[in-house]
Amino acid sequence: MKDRDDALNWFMLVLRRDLTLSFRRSATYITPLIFFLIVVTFFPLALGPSQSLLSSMASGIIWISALLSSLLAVEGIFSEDYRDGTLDQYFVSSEPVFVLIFAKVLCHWLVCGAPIILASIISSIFLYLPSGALIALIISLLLGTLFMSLLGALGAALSLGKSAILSAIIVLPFSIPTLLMGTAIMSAAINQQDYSGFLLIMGAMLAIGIPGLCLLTVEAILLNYE
Amino acid sequence: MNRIWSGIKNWLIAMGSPPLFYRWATSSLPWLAGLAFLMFSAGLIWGIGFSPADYKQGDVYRIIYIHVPSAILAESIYLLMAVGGFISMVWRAKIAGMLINSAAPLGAGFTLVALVTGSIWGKPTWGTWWVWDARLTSTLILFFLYAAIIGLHSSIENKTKADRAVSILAVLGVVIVPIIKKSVDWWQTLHQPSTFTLTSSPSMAPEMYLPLLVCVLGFYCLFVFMLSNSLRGEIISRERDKAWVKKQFFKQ
Amino acid sequence: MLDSLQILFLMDGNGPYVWSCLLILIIVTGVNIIIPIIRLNKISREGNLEE
Amino acid sequence: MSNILKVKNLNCQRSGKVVLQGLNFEVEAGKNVEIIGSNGSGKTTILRLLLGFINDYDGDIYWNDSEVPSKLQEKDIHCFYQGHQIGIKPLLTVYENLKFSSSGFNSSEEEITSVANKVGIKTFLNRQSASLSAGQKRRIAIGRWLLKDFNLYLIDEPFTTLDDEGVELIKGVVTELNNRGASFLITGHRPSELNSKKIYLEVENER
Repeated sequence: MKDRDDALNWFMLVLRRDLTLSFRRSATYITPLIFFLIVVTFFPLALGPSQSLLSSMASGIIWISALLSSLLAVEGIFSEDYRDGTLDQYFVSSEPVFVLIFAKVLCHWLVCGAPIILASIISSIFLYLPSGALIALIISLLLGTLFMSLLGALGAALSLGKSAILSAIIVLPFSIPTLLMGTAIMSAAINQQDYSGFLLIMGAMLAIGIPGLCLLTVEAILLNYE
Repeated sequence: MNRIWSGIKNWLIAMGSPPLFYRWATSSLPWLAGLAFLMFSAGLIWGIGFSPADYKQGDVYRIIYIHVPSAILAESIYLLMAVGGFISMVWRAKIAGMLINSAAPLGAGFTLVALVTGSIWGKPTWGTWWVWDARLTSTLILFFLYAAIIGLHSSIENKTKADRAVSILAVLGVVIVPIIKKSVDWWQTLHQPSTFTLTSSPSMAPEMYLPLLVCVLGFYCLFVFMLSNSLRGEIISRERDKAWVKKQFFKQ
Repeated sequence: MLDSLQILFLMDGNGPYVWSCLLILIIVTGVNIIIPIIRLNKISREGNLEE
Repeated sequence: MSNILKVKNLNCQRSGKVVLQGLNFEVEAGKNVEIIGSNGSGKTTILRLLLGFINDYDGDIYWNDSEVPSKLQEKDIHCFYQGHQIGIKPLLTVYENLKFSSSGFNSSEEEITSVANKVGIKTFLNRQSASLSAGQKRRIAIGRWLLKDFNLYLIDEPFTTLDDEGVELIKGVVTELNNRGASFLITGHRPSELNSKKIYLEVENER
């Protein structure tokens, strides 16, 4: 039987290679940050700078911008590997491919999730978010961006080589539960209620999402091979 | 009189060719550094250390000696990049493209300083870190314009093509910046402006105004030094396999 | 001499704000000065591409 | 002689065009097989078919002398595949391209430098691969063959963009790996000097 450390070996290989590659290309983690801040700046420009109005809508605005920028960041996750043949190596190795896909998504989440959370802290200043909600924002966004990366990877695999906007349309409807959970957590935190229930639901969604979505992504990639 | 004028013209044309600029920059870098440090620290020490405290805001207004010069510099760097963009589009001068690529991070840095010092200034005076005041908002938008230029340049492999694309954006930007400022001011009045704006401080007493002038001059000298420093690096990294680089830089 | 420095530093409570602004200015300009120098050293160490 | 791979009357159609018709060949352990054909004669299809990327074909593929046809992944065969695109990341250095590959991940630094020396790219080890020529990038790919022992190497047109010196290098590497018991299945446009069984594919319209 294949020894288990082989799968772990491959997992670390994909993770470390993608991390080095992403840090070489500084654009990968700065673009979501700037996109997030621009979207957040548009709201006060459009709705007026009044503090009370902005702080009442702050959590919604931040969550929607976080979803959109993490989706935008995940567009080209497979396109480069598909083009230069490294994606074939995943299938040649007799390791379960969805583990390697999860390694790629995890690396992408580490590289793009952190700037998005930094940007959400900055925008909580811009939008006068009530101070109690900042920790809840960070925790819910940590889970939310991971789920969005998984979902976005599936969209990217389905629209490999096709237009990028297609993957957004495919994936956005599926991110509604995450959005609702996230904003529920935020409103509970703002009214000083206990939001651990919602966190558990989000955790459950992730527990199903990680294996499920990765398996579906593998199927979606295989489509491009026949 | 025209002898001086032709002297300046020749110097400008000489600056157009990278090797000559590189030699001029390398030789004059220490002088520029010394001048920049002198002016910069003189202005700041005078402004922060010795100028009298503002009767309303007390000492916190001293942040003006950092915030206003960097905001002014951020806008003039953008203007300089637009001039570089125009030159690079019309005369295809390589040095102009390099100028934009080395000035953009500096401009972004000064805009960032202006933003952060503006928000720090807001904390003691109005209690919140950020105020959607007209000047701060247009500085924030200017920061996004800088990010656009840096992002576009780093996304294109072929550097000469990247220069041309970025000069288009720079020339377009300089037209947009005044429009943005006007529309943000109009946006400010539309929404019943908060009772104060950041830097329309009342007519400043001369002993407050003079240090500010020195600070602005100091910042400009600092910028000239930083620009020639980063433009030098840009030239070497771009013309790395040219003969003159081997002779002058690698000293082979 | 010492207490005038004390006053300068404290600035009746607003000192930290002013000095943090100065700190940010020095950090950002310092980074913008050092990056080209590092880049130049890297290139001179790598030598030209021929060999 | 045990066959690591046996293919019996393989037929495959891709988007209406008959690509392979009645193909039979075996690959013995430690021996090489070369499939020669012009563009579109189905060379790459054969490799992708063996790897299980393509499943709608008729005919049988037997691995390791087993009587029952099966997929490559089900058999305990260490297989190395190198397609048209050799998967060199321009942003990574030469060393990282060797290290982060299916064969080089858990090999030590000395092994990687000695392999790099053998294929002649030792001087570029910590330079970014973007600044290398196509031939030098091919040498990185050849270096990857040596980093770990595989039973079967499936290489798609290894000789493109290689000068004579590169061809000599491949001959040396292949013979060395043959001695270690590895076998090669190589595709190409023209027969090469490798000691290998040559199989010629005709393009469908020439028949």
